[in-house]
Amino acid sequence: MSLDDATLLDIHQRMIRIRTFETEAGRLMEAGKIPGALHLYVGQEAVAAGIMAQLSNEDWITSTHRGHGHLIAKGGEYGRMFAELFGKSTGYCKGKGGSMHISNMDLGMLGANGIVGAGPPIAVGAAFSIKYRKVNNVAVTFFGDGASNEGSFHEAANMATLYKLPLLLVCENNGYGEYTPQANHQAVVDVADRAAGYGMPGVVVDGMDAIAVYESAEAAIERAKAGEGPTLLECKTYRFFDHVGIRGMGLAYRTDEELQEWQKRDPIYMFEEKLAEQGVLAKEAATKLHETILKEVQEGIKFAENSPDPDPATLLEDVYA
Amino acid sequence: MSLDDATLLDIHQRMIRIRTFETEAGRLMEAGKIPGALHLYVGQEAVAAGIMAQLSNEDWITSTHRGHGHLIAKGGEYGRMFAELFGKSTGYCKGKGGSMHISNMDLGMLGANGIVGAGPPIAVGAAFSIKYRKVNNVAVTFFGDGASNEGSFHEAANMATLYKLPLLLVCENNGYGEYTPQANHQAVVDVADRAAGYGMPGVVVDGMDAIAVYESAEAAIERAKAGEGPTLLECKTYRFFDHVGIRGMGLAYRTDEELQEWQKRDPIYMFEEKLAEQGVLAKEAATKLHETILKEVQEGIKFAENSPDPDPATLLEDVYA
Amino acid sequence: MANTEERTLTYVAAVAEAVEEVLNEQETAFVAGEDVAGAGGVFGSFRGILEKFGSDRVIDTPISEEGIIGLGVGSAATGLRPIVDIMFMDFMGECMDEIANQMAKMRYMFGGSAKLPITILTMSGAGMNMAAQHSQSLEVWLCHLPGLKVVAPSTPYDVKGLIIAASRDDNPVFVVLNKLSLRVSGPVPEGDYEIPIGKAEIVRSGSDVTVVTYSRMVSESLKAAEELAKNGIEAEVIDLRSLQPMDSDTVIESVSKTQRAVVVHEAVRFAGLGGEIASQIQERAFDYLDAPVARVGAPFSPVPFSPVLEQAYLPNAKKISAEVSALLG
Amino acid sequence: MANTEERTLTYVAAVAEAVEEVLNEQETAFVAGEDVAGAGGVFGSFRGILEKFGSDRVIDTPISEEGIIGLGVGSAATGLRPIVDIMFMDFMGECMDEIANQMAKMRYMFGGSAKLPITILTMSGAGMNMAAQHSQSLEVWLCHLPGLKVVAPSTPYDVKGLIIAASRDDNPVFVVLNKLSLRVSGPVPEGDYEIPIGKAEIVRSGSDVTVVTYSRMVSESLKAAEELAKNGIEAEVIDLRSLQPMDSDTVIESVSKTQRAVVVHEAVRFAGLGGEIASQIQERAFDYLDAPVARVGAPFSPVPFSPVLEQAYLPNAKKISAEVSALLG
Ligand SMILES: Cc1ncc(C[n+]2csc(CCOP(=O)(O)OP(=O)(O)O)c2C)c(N)n1
Ligand SMILES: Cc1ncc(C[n+]2csc(CCOP(=O)(O)OP(=O)(O)O)c2C)c(N)n1
Ligand SMILES: [Mg+2]
Ligand SMILES: [Mg+2]
Repeated sequence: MSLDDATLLDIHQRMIRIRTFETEAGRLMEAGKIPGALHLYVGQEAVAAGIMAQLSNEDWITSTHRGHGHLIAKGGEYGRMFAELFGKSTGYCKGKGGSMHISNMDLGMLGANGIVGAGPPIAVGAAFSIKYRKVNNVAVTFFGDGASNEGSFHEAANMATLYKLPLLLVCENNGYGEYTPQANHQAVVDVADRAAGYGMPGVVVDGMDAIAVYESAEAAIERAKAGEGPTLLECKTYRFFDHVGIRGMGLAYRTDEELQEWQKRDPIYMFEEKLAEQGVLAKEAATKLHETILKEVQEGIKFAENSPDPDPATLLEDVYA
Repeated sequence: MSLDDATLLDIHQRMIRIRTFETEAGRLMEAGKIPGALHLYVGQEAVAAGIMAQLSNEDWITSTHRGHGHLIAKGGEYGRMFAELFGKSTGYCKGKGGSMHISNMDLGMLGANGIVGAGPPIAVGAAFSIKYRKVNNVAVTFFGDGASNEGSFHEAANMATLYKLPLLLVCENNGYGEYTPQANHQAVVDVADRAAGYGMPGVVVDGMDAIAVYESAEAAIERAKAGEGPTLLECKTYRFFDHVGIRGMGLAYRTDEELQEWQKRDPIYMFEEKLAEQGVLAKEAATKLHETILKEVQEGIKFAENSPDPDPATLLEDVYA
Repeated sequence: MANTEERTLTYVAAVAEAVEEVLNEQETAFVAGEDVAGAGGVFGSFRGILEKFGSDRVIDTPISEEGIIGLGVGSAATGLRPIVDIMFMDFMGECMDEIANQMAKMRYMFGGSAKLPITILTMSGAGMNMAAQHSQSLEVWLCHLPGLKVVAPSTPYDVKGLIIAASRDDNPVFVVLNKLSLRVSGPVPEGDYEIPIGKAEIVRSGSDVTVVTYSRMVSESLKAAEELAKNGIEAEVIDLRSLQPMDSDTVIESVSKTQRAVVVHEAVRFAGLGGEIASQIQERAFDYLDAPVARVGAPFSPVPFSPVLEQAYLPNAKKISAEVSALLG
Repeated sequence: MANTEERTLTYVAAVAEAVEEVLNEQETAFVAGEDVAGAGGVFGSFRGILEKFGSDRVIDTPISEEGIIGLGVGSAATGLRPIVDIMFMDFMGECMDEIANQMAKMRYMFGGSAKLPITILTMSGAGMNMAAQHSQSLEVWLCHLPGLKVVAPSTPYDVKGLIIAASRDDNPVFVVLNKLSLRVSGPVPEGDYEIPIGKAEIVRSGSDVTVVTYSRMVSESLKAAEELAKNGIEAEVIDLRSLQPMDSDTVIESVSKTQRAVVVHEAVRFAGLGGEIASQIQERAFDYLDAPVARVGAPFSPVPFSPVLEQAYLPNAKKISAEVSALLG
């Protein structure tokens, strides 16, 4: 652990914020309080936290249908996020976007996205913009193993290397696209193997280990800012909940044993073990932190619950600038 | 040269047929006798000939905007082909397709295609069909270096390996996509480098050497028929004429020196040198063959010229079965 | 189960039953799409199909819509009869080239030598808080493309009959399903039957106004008609069923009788299929019309997420009856 | 060169001049597309632009339409003002997701927080024997999508003014150009001027019938009007210029006067934009109409290659005047 304590604590906190927010959101959805589809990020926290700990609001990210985790890690406020999930007027998108389109331009978050694979080409645009404006920033595009089979990923990867754009292509390989295991959607095991075909480095990293994620991202960001072009970073991870919601449709597409094996490598648990070991944060302090954050999250829920629905008269607003 | 004489002569003849047809077609286009756009194959003959010499009418191919060469190599008749280029009713497509859609289902030729990259997904379907029907055939999809940047290539390559389809993905890398040199459209030099990312072999072959093409295709076909899946075969080649027509738009996007360097490696010239060397075909006999074929091609032109235009009343036919 | 007349199925179960019929009937038919095999479809449209027909004929694909349509086009052109699934109609944007430039045109471009018996299933419509990218009704994109056929069933009965008809057609046929209708039940005979593609159905007779509609808006229109009847207005409701080819004759005949027409669809009103229908009505029944042909459709905005906004957005019985009343008023 | 009134340019040169104006005016504007830089565009639309503005601002892209639109969306959302080129409108099938689900909806889905000042240039139309995949007029796909604006200039003057207006608009604007018009010349003032998006123009006054059209069909309609005038029929011809938003008021006003209307476009008639226009006319001017609103458009087939068939396929002055005559007859 070469990272300083402040960074470690920062990463830790981002992970807990996600975990707590998502668990509460899942609970609310199953209680019928959140309309529509909700794709939860629990299990994958190390990826968002490890990377976002290094980004500023001027670094742009594109996200996926599983986007709350990214937004929280990028600084999203619980209240406005829950309000969006509830479809309230105080939500980040005034209730017009919901879970699948939650976004915040001020935080450099170019939206969750309901279309698998739609993010990478947009991130290419953001990275191009950074290069064009000659600012010292990066763009990061998150996408899943399933998304790596969309043509859009391919086009974006090629353009990013061609123009040597300051971009990180982060594949969160959680082993499934919806209910289809990776082996049934692609013949390769490592999505990172695709990097060579575009002329960029492909790195496989343990996506349950926030420090490993942090360090590989750090190198990729350095490379990007040095004008050497993009990196494909594949984070091997797992989602602890179902594709949609917590329990989802109850399909038997993966085994309990598999889930349990991965849960043993819970990114937060492992991280806290290390923090305690290294004397950075005692177990009790960690527990305390979980409680504090849970309270904040619950405040957020209250804010959202007490917020008004959008006025139907606003339906046709925001279509055009 | 381990190929038997009959095969060598067969390949040779296919190349001359293409060269002669295309040169005449180009001439006719520049004389204003062929409407629309015409993308000529001259320079790349070794690829079509080396591969098609091994295919039967039950092996399916998809082609590109540069499609006449593929159709001739697959057995297309000059007369019906010229008739199609002229838009005559006797053309392979009754004049409805023209150069960019020339096709013949009986010969297993699923069409030239005006959309760059549209062929590979269709070829996946043809290969799937072969596998489904449990017949001992293959599908071959031809596409350019430029096309290898379309998302459709990516999706097709992934699906082909996933289902272990009997497919050859043949990239005819002629160094340019229209007027854009390869270095300005992708950061890799070998498109074959993309194969590993799908889990299939990627082979680079001298696309000016018909025997080299033949032999790599032979191995790939064997593999495909054995149920081991697709191969990405990259043939390094060059087009001797412009992107459209012979002289084209006269843009200075490549140098005369470059063209001349490649012309020194003219696939037909090189092949004939070898044939003579090995005593398979004397130079005079080759010259004779060129003349015979030119006569046949000219017959074809006459047939096309004397063919009637389509009856305007047929406009709305063939939209539906 | 003997009395087939009375058996009911849900809309989604009718999809699965139709697919089963087709796979039983046609050896060359297979199903491919995202999560259609292992999961039986995310809407349950293919539940049990993998178990019955095995993984050679029921195929999970990668998330590669262009590849999926290409699989359909290439396998159909070479002798198979694919049923491919594009989970949400909104995802057509990913594969419009293979749809518009390959599937729709191949036969014509090839001078009639290729045959493309492809059935494409896809899910349209809003009302489930799925927001802007999972709620669209984009059928006009397809209807504008010569070479395609497009049907849009409103009931479980029509779902089964139209899917069977589509699968027997030698052309590409899009079966545009509706996700808010999935749990709706209705009578569905066992065994096979076809609903002819290109035939509309008069689902309610009336003398005062003709409501021309399709898909889920049929039930909303019928509800509106019941409301209107209370005020003495008798609406004739026509379910187009098939959008391309379109049975304009049935529509014109009805309007010639009622002398008034309202066209209703869930799709965005501007540049939607309603424009085509309304235009045809006034072209062919101008002298019968007592009032302009009215159109009900979604307003000019993406589909909002918020339930409150989505309800304000959606066409419904109330808006339809208001439009009819205004027309007659 | 002082007398700007009389200077003429071709349609395609007007594109290049407009792009030059925009790049001069806006530091954040850049151009990207296939062969736009080195080759100056395959139609010559960008001739000389690379030389004037350099390779940082004029960018050749790979053949990756989804990537190109993504480049536009992502760079626009983060502060640039991209001009992207989709060589042929037919290729939109490759990038309809980024167009329909991202570009058109991002602002709305984000609750108004994103701004997408993107200008998209693309080439439509048949008549050059380019066959089914290089000749389409698919503007209705775009016009049906809330969040986009769509313009379709008919003259060099409009080309320049509309591209400049598009580039100053903070929304995505599609400039649908026409390839058969490329060599047509017309007066084009030097310097910058805007043609307001959303304003139609009456290009010929007349009292007997209103012809509503856009793009290349404006000149065909004017030709038809001259023919008709010989028979004493005075047609008013309206060039919509902007398809979304559409200036229906100008159309309605004219039809209220002429009491007859024919809508003309090159796109396939069925489910084309003409249906929207005709529907609006009869909705808003029903009481003025002496006859049904007629529509002229392409028949229901892909665009054929053969010159003979393509001529039979294309709407033209003769078909327009025949339609008008039939209407008045
Ligand atoms: C273009 C498109 N196709 C299909 C879907 C339906 N869909 C939503 S999420 C998903 C799986 C995505 O898998 P992956 O990229 O691995 O992300 P994960 O859900 O595992 O995080 C699918 C198929 C979609 N939203 N968009
Ligand atoms: C989807 C699509 N985009 C762009 C074009 C225009 N276009 C026609 S040929 C061509 C270049 C193709 O390059 P490559 O694949 O290398 O084939 P080559 O012409 O070199 O044989 C382009 C860009 C097209 N026809 N289709
Ligand atoms: Mg996944
Ligand atoms: Mg090339």
